[in-house]
Amino acid sequence: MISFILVLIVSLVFPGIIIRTKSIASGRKGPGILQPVRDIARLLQKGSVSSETTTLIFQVAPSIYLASVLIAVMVLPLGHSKGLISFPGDFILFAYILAAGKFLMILSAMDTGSSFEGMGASREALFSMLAEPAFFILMGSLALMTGFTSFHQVFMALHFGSSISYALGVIGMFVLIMICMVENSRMPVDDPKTHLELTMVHEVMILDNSGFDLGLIMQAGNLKFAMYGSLIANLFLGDLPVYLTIPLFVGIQLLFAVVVGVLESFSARFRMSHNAQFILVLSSLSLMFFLGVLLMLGKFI
Amino acid sequence: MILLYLTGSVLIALCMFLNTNRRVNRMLIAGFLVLQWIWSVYSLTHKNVPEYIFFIPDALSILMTVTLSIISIPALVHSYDYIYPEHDNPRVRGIYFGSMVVLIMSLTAAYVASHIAVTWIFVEITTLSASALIFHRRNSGSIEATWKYIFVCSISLVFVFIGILFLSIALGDIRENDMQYSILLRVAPSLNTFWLKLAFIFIFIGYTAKLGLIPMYTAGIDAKDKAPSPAAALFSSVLMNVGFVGVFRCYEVLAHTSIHKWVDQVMLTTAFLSIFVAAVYMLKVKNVKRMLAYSSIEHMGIVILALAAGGIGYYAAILHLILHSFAKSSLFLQVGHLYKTFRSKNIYSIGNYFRYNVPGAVLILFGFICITAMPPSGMFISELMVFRALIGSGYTGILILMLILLTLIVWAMGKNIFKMLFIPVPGREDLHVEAVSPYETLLQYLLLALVVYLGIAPPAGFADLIKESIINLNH
Amino acid sequence: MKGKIAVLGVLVIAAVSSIPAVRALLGTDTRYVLEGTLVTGPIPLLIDPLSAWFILLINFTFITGALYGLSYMQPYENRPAAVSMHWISYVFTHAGILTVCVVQNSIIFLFAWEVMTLGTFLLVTFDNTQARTIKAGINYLIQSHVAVLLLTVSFVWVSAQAGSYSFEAISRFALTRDHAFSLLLMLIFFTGFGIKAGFVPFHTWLPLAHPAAPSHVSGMMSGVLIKIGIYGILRMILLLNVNYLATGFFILSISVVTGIYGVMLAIVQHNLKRLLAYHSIENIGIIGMGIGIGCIGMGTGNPGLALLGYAGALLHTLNHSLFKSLLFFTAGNISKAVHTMTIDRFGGLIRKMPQTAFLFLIASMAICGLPPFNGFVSEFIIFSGFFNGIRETGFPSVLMFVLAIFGLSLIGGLAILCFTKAFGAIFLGTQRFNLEQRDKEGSWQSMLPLYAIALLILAIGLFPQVFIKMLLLPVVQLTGSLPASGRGSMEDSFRVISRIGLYSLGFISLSGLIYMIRKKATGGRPVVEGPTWGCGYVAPTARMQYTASSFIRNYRKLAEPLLAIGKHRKDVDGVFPGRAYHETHPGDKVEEYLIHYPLRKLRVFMGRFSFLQNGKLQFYILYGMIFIIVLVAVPLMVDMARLLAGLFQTF
Amino acid sequence: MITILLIVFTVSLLYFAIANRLMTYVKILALQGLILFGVTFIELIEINVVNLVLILLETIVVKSLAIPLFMQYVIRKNKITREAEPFVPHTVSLIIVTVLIVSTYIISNYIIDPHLDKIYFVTALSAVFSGLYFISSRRKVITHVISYVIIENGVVILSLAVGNEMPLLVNLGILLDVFVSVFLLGIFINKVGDVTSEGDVKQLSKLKD
Repeated sequence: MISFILVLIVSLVFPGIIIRTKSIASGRKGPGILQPVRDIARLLQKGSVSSETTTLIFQVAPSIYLASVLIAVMVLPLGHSKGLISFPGDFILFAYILAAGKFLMILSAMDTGSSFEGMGASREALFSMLAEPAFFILMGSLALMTGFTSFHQVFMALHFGSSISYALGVIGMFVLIMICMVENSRMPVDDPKTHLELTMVHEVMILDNSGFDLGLIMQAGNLKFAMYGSLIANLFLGDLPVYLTIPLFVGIQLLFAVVVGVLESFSARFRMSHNAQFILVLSSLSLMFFLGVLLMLGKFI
Repeated sequence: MILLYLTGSVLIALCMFLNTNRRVNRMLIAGFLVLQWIWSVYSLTHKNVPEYIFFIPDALSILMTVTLSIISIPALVHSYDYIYPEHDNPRVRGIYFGSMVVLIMSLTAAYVASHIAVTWIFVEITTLSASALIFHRRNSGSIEATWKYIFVCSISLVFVFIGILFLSIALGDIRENDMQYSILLRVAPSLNTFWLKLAFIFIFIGYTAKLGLIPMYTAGIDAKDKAPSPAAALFSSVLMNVGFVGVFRCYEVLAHTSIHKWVDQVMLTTAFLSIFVAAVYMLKVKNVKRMLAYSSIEHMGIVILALAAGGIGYYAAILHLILHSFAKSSLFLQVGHLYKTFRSKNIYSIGNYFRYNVPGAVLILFGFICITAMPPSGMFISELMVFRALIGSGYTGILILMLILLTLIVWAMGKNIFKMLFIPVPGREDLHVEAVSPYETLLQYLLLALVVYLGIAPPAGFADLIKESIINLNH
Repeated sequence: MKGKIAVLGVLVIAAVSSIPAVRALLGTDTRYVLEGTLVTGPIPLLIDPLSAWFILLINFTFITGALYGLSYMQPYENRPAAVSMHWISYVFTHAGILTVCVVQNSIIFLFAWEVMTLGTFLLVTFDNTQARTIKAGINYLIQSHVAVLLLTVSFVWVSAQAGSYSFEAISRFALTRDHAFSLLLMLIFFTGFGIKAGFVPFHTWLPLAHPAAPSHVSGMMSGVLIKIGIYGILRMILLLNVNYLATGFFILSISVVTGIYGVMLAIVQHNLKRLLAYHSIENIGIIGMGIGIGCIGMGTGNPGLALLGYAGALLHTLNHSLFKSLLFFTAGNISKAVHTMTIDRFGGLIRKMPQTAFLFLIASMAICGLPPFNGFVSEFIIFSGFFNGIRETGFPSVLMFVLAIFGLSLIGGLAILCFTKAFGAIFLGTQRFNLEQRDKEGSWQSMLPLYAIALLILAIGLFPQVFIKMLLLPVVQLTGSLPASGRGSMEDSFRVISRIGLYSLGFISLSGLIYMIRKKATGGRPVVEGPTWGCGYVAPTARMQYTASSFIRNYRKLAEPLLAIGKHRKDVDGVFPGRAYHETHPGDKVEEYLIHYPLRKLRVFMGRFSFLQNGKLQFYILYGMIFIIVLVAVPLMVDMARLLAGLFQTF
Repeated sequence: MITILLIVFTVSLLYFAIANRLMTYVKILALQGLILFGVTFIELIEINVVNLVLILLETIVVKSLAIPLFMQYVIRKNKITREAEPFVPHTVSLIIVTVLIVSTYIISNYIIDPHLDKIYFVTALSAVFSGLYFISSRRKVITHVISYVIIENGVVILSLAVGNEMPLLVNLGILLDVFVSVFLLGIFINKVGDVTSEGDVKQLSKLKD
């Protein structure tokens, strides 16, 4: 419950912080922290332009997308307090719900019959497809490490004791961050700033959405950011008391946002054709994580 | 009784040669069928009662005779449907039916004969009468086929005779100079194996001409191709059985001697090679009748394989033999219709038979299922027993190779059959033929039904007869 | 008319068989022994929960298939003979499949099996004046024949050892003989049934047979026929209850390969039905994973694992039979409307046939395993099986499991890619070629069974607990030889599953809510209709939109080394370029190397011997002479060799 | 005496191998018939009249008169060229036939059998095998028939080698069969001559796969 509300709140400031960081990094006086939220609010009040080729799918997809993200957020725990949805294997639901939303977004992009959006859709489908094994193997190895299969229990039982476990923590965090970047199609994979349709992934998918729908989609994107942020946070919170967790959580989220901003302003985007390899690297990294866990538990016979 | 039967049928044959009237001819046919059945029933009732010195209707001969009598009905009946709507020349017809009768008669006698030389004589007579049937169409192709058939068969029968002579040399050692099978069975263990081996080699190779195995199967293919379909139906079923009877009786004798193992190995090799050759040509031939002929080679290979494998294989061999006779003859009879429809035996010029003659096409479909031993064909049961025998006697390697070959054969046969049944021939879509009445296919359906019935639910009497006919081998 | 009679027959058979099946699922098995004949021996019939489960799903698919077939076969009334044969074999196939599920005597089992095979063969070759169809049909027939031979050999082996054709003989075999033998037997059985089920590398008949067959037949085949293979494997595992661990590892690994390979090839297909066929292979892989987990659970004596595995496998069997038949039926609607199956030629069909599009969407989300549909439930069970396995088993199997997790998640992602491609290219966007449209949408009679299936799909997705309850007995039967301690873990894992349905419901209602809000909010606002934003280009044509092939181009580049994709291309060149094109022909490497290549070699080898029947009499005689001489000479040679050996020994 | 006759018989086989005119073949047949008569007459001198008559019929009438004359008639009627035209050169066939004879001799060494004098055995088997060899090495149909008769002669000698003779009836049947088959073959050569210009086996190889 707490986590849900917190994520909702954080999601409002998250993009603002990123943009702020970037502007500072590039020596500009950027917009206010809440500017993105204002944009979304404005969008929500606007009318919309829609293409003749589109059909009902184009209309419903954004709502379902947002719903899927919200459900996914509900799964997340925070320290002692479970998420709204918590049961053994809930992260499977987490992944598949997100996939369902993405499925419809891809279809809505195809619905416009535009070559650019098709391009974006195909990239989105391929990349997220490649990212999924990484996530599952990561969760599998966490399950192996802790002996539980729900976010809440896993994170509760997570202890970092030995030196190897710190290494594991770093790897896990890296994988999670990168998955987050892929899912939100941010920096190393895709750059929202470049307004060249041929090189974009997510932005080009939603070229034709406007007004309320666009607002929904953007808010969903922000939520996703915060969601992955909270995953990373949970990785470190463990079973601290609540009065510690909440500030820690917020802190980590903000730190994450800053990190993303820094990353975006000081690194360059991959060539589109290299993305696939990069994402596959994540899977192998998570395999490393798994082997590390085996080593840690001494399960090698 | 047997003398009555022989003389009677010879007389009927003579009348057929002489007579030119169509109705009389039909009556003669009916009369002969009655005679044939009387004899079968009589032999069934007087089992193992010696007829004079040279004949004993034992279990095997009874099985074979009844099979023959069953198949001869559609063969003779269909002879009218296929050949005599076109050129109905009384003389040719007389010769045809006359030699048909002589063929059936001599087959019966050869089954029943209890003296190795008497069997030989009647087998030789089958060669002569069969060649008359092959020659029926009197064109260059049939002449060639006839020529080859007579020549190869005569040579092979000379082999058989040489074999018999060696056997009697072997008998010469002990003062026993009558070559009844019963006596041979009794004295066999004490005979000189050198002569026995020689004898077996010659007899076996001689009979392969009738049985349709390598090395002498060659002429039989041409014969089945060129003979009219009803005759071909007999050739590919009961005429092969006579070869089997010859081999089987000899095998019975040798099974009691010290060279039993050697005999098994020889037969195993031959049978396997025959299946291989059949597969080779199955992949090659484009002529329906020749394709069926090669499939007969394959099945005879399986039969002899079963015999060599022993155990339950003995039972399987005879069962498979009988079922194959029914299935194959029914297919050949249907090929007669096919030929009537398309005026060709070449697969390329036959197509979409399903459109012109539905019952016939369905029959070919079922015939294909039966002959390739897919369930519910009864031959599936017999092949199952063969597998079991092969596994039981430790010939697993042979079994695997055989399965591969059988699969190839099914594939090749299936391609051709379904091409003929379904895919229309370009340029011949508008083919106008007189519709074949479904009744003409009825008898063939009955034969196939027999295959299924005898395979799945054999009546006790039938099974007992088979068991009794292999009684000498289980020792 | 004939169709109606056939439907009646199917209904009667279904009714007769369903009653005992339901009773079995409620806990009372039906046993009956026919006395049989000399050959077969007694024929025990048995309807236990396992066969009951399969009987029910078979009946459902057959009924829907028949109802859909009624309208599908309308255009062919001008071929009465073919149509009647089609319906006759449809009914026979139904009877045969049910018999296979019921009978416990190997000979009758093989008979029923073959009746089923031949029936389906006739169904597949309905459009039998096409050489292509016949070719596919024969391919199917021969591969099934190989399967039958393998089954026959293994049954014969059993009967030769244990002396009976009844199924108990198999378990007796397993008990009395060495375990290595029963493992070998299991492998032979698996190969035989695997050909039917379409496990890689025995899958090659599927992608040929399905496009050739009429749509309701392909729906039926891919819905239930290949499941019979699964049934056989489960039955054999049940009978040969030894060395589970080895079997489990084998099945799990081959299933992972099957799943990945199937979906990898599915993506690059151009023919819709071929694509669906390859997806059947993929789903067989998923089912196989479930079975593998189950076996490993049995082997390691871990009831919870076994239960999850078997439950997932069985449930996915049902699910796949539902959404796959629905997909094929909708494909049938499409092919009836526009007479092609080439995905790249469609486009914008959703306007012409909205109902079909809607049903196809549901089915494709289900097959991707997305909530709130049934595919998600079974994949969830299998996934949790994997995670339990990782938690609770030792080192080697852990690696196996993590590979399986990798495979299954990859499969899920690729499936999404594949079906976004299919749905997007077929139904969305604008029409690429103006194909002549016969009828917009099928009559309500033809749509009715489709809606029924869709309803069931959604029902399983939302209320899984009901079906899980039905699954209880079969799973308990499969894990019968384990201590009942694991039942508890089963209970709570099933409680979890019932909650999944709840959350899916929540998902639906939440998105509904948001959509409502959207409607309210944007109610009064202006909505400007305009052309799709062409990024500045003002004259976009239908030909410009992303095609299916271009949609998967990036993937193809990745996967090319693993697949055999033939390409023909002509690039744009010169100042006034001519017509440029680029074609890809997805091939199947396994088929090439496992079937075509050896077959070619074999034929060449056998061709060498075709000089024998050369028509020359001299040769015919020579064969005999050579044969005699060999037979006479060989023993003499042996004797001489002995003689010489003797001589040498004397010196 | 018998030995001499049999040796002559064997030599006739060698002569057959190198002869190159059909008429010579026919003459050889007649000669072999006479030899057979001699052998049988000496061998079976003490047997009853009926059997003797039978043997006479079989050897003199059929083998040394009827068949050769008939062959001659066939050759004339079909205007078959007089040369034998074998596939293989005479020297080779001579060598092969010799080898055959020698090998049969070697085989006969393996026999330990008091009731059989091996000279019969050797002659008979060498006749049979060289007959087979002639069939497969000659081109003309007529030569096939002639070689077939040679094989038959070998068989007769073998049946003499068998100490105990067949029952009368059987013997009769055998005789009948040989007779019929040979004449049937002859008739067929005429038929072949009708359809094909020349009694040559080349035209007779259409039926093949």
